[in-house]
This record gives sequence, structure tokens and C-alpha cells, in this order.
Amino acid sequence: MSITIRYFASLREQIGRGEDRLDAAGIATVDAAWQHLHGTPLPARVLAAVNQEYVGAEHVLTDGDEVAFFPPVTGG
Amino acid sequence: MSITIRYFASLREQIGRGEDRLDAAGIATVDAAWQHLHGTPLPARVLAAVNQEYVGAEHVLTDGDEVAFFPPVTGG
Amino acid sequence: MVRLETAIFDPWSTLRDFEQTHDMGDGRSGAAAVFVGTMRDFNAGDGVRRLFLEHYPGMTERELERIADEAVERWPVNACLIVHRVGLIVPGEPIVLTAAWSAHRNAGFDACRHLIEALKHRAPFWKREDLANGEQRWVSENTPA
Amino acid sequence: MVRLETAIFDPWSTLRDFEQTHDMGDGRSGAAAVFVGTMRDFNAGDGVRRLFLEHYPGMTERELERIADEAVERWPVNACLIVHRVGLIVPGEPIVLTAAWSAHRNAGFDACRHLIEALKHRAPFWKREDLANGEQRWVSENTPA
Repeated sequence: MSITIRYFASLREQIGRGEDRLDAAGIATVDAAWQHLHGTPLPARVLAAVNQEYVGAEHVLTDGDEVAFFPPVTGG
Repeated sequence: MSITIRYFASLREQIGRGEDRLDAAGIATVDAAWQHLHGTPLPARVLAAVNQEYVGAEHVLTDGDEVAFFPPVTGG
Repeated sequence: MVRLETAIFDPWSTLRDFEQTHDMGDGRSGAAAVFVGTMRDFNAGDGVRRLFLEHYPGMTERELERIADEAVERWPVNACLIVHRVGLIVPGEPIVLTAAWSAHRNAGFDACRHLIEALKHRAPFWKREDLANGEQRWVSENTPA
Repeated sequence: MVRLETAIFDPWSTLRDFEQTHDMGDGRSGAAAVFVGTMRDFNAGDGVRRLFLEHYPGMTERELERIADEAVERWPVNACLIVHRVGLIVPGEPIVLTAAWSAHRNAGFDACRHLIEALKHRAPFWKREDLANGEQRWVSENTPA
């Protein structure tokens, strides 16, 4: 299973990179992907999107998904 | 006492003129001016202004006042 | 600022000109809320070909000034603009423009909405319609919000 | 319609161009409600010299489209427009424009306000400020309404 992980704004700067790739068949959810990469549950202030739609931490991942993590939005 | 009376819009057309002049020392209020000219109390749907400010029917008139009567406004 | 227009006006270039020539609060205005009312080609179920907008010269301007002053007193707005057409107009032409500039959006929206609501309730303007069927009639009360 | 702008845009000529090139409902639109957000030269008490607006290419456009679609579903509006700046901008430049055209004013105001509120809560944009004192910081949450 191949998943692309993207980070934006201050989160990208904190993590130090804009993208990760996961090839991990055992990773079922958005939260599990974050745990696998960063060793903690998904922080409450971090928003998640899958294939460019907002999702909750328990959203189930599918092969080829694009997962995005980002801080609260501040547009407008 | 000299008072100028002005009419606007549909009211001007109903009355058939845009202006009246009153030289009537005994006329105390806006309502009395209307009564004197038109023989009825000021109709509820007719709005009144004195010197270009909205007033009620009991507003007391002063020499030189410009009194205006008009229908509900429909601007915007 | 309030202004009556006797000929067709472009609300958008009016707004640009106003911003370029008036003090918007030196970088303090982050929000502009604007309303533009345009003449429709129907009213109360009937086709309308033309509209005559009568006003009360002097009182109309004063009442618009009062309405703009109220908005500045009630909300933290840096500037207000009211422009209203008078005379003969045809469908598609702008009738009214209200705008409020403020630091934050709620004050701008609330002030702009106050400008148009108060104008519709209090400013001495009257509309006479030339209907598609040839009749002429005075609009007896204002359009629903 | 939604659009991201990478360079300075004039909201007023954008509105005029949009009206001239889009179907506003054939005389059915009597009301246009508009919001323009402009970069201020201060935020949270600090002077700001410059702003970098990051977005999520693809998702940002899709989220704006969803917001515009919601407005059309929830209110009787004939057209919606959202324009948002991305990249580097300086004080005084417009950041965002939202507009809704409708037959009556309440629907226009409500839809326009929904566009900007939903955009501020949901559209993936992030602001990084260059402060007057030389520091750089990400805006951590949105400005008060």
C-alpha cells in the first residue's frame, strides 16, 4: 500500500519536510499513519485531509491516497 | 404666519399640485395644516416632514416652516 | 459620503475612485462590505420597462447623511458611502450603492446592511413604474428584503 | 466561480468584468452583496510589512467550489464569486473578494457572509507574516470577525 503524506505551513516547517511516503500495509487509518511517522496520536490542532477532502483521524486509508496534515487555516 | 406646503410623488398627483401656501396664524400643528387644506385629519399613510426632518402630526409649526407631505418611501 | 446621481453610474468604478480619493483609515480598514441594488425587469409579477425615481431635493441628501452618520456612530467603521440614482432609469442599471469600510468584517457587514435598510425605510425616494403593458403606477411600498 | 490570484488584483474591476461576462439571471438579480478583505498593516498588536499566503493547490480550489455550491443551494442566489490571493502580498493589497447576486437583498447578504465565513473556517490557506521588527511568524488562528 503506497500513501503520500503532505505537510503545509507551520507544520511543514516544524517537521522539516513537505512530504513523506508510506508503504505500509498494516496502517489502517489517518491517525495510524501519523503515529507511524511521528510516534504520537494525531494532535487535536492538526487537521487532516484525504484526497483533498477533510477527514477525521479514524478515516480509513486506501492504496494511493494522498493524505495532508496542516495547522488551522488562516485565509480570508 | 407663512408656511410652504409641498407634496411629492403619488400624493402630488392625487392633489393635483406640488405646493400650497398657508398664511394662517390660527394653524398650530402639521395636522391642523392638513385639515385646513384638505378637510380631513392627516391620513395614517401620509408622512410629514418639517424643514426636511420627519415629524409627527402634532408637531407645532413656526413662521417660515417648509412642511412636506408624501407617501411611504420606496427608494433603494 | 452620500451622492445622488442623475445619470447611469458604474458602482465598481465609483468604489475604486472613492477608495483612491478618501482616507480609509491608513491601513486600518481590512474589510469593505458593499451592496448594489440594480433595477430588475419585473416587480410584483409585472414586467417593468422603465422607472422614474423621484426625490425631495435637500431632505433626501440630509436623510442619507443622517443614515451614514448613524452607521459611523453605531459601528467601528472608518468610512461609509451611499450613492443613489434619481430620474429615469431602465432595467439593468444600478439604483443604489451602499458601502462600509472597517477593520473587521462584522462591523462592515452590519453597517452596510444598516445603510441599505435605513435608506429603504426612511430616505425620501419614490418609484413610478412604466409597465410592459403600457400602464404607469407608483410603487406603494418597498420590495421584500 | 472561484479563482486564485498570484498577483495584485483590483476587486472592483474584477466585479465589473464578472458581471459583464456571466449570466446574472437575465434581469432577475436586483441585489449584489460584496465583501473585500484587504491586508492591514497591523495584526495582534504588531506592525506587519509583508504577508505570505500559502495554499494547498487543488484542495483549496475544490473547497472554495464546495463553499460556493453550498451558498447556491442554501439561498436563492443567481451567481457567486470568490477570488483569493496567494503568494507574497503587502499592506493595502486585496486578499479576498466574495460576492453573491440575488433577486432580493437578504439572500445576497446572507450568501456573501456565508462565503467569507466558510472560507475563513475551512479553505486551506495559511498566512505567514513578516513583522516590522524583522521577525517572521505564522498566524496561528484567524482574525476576529
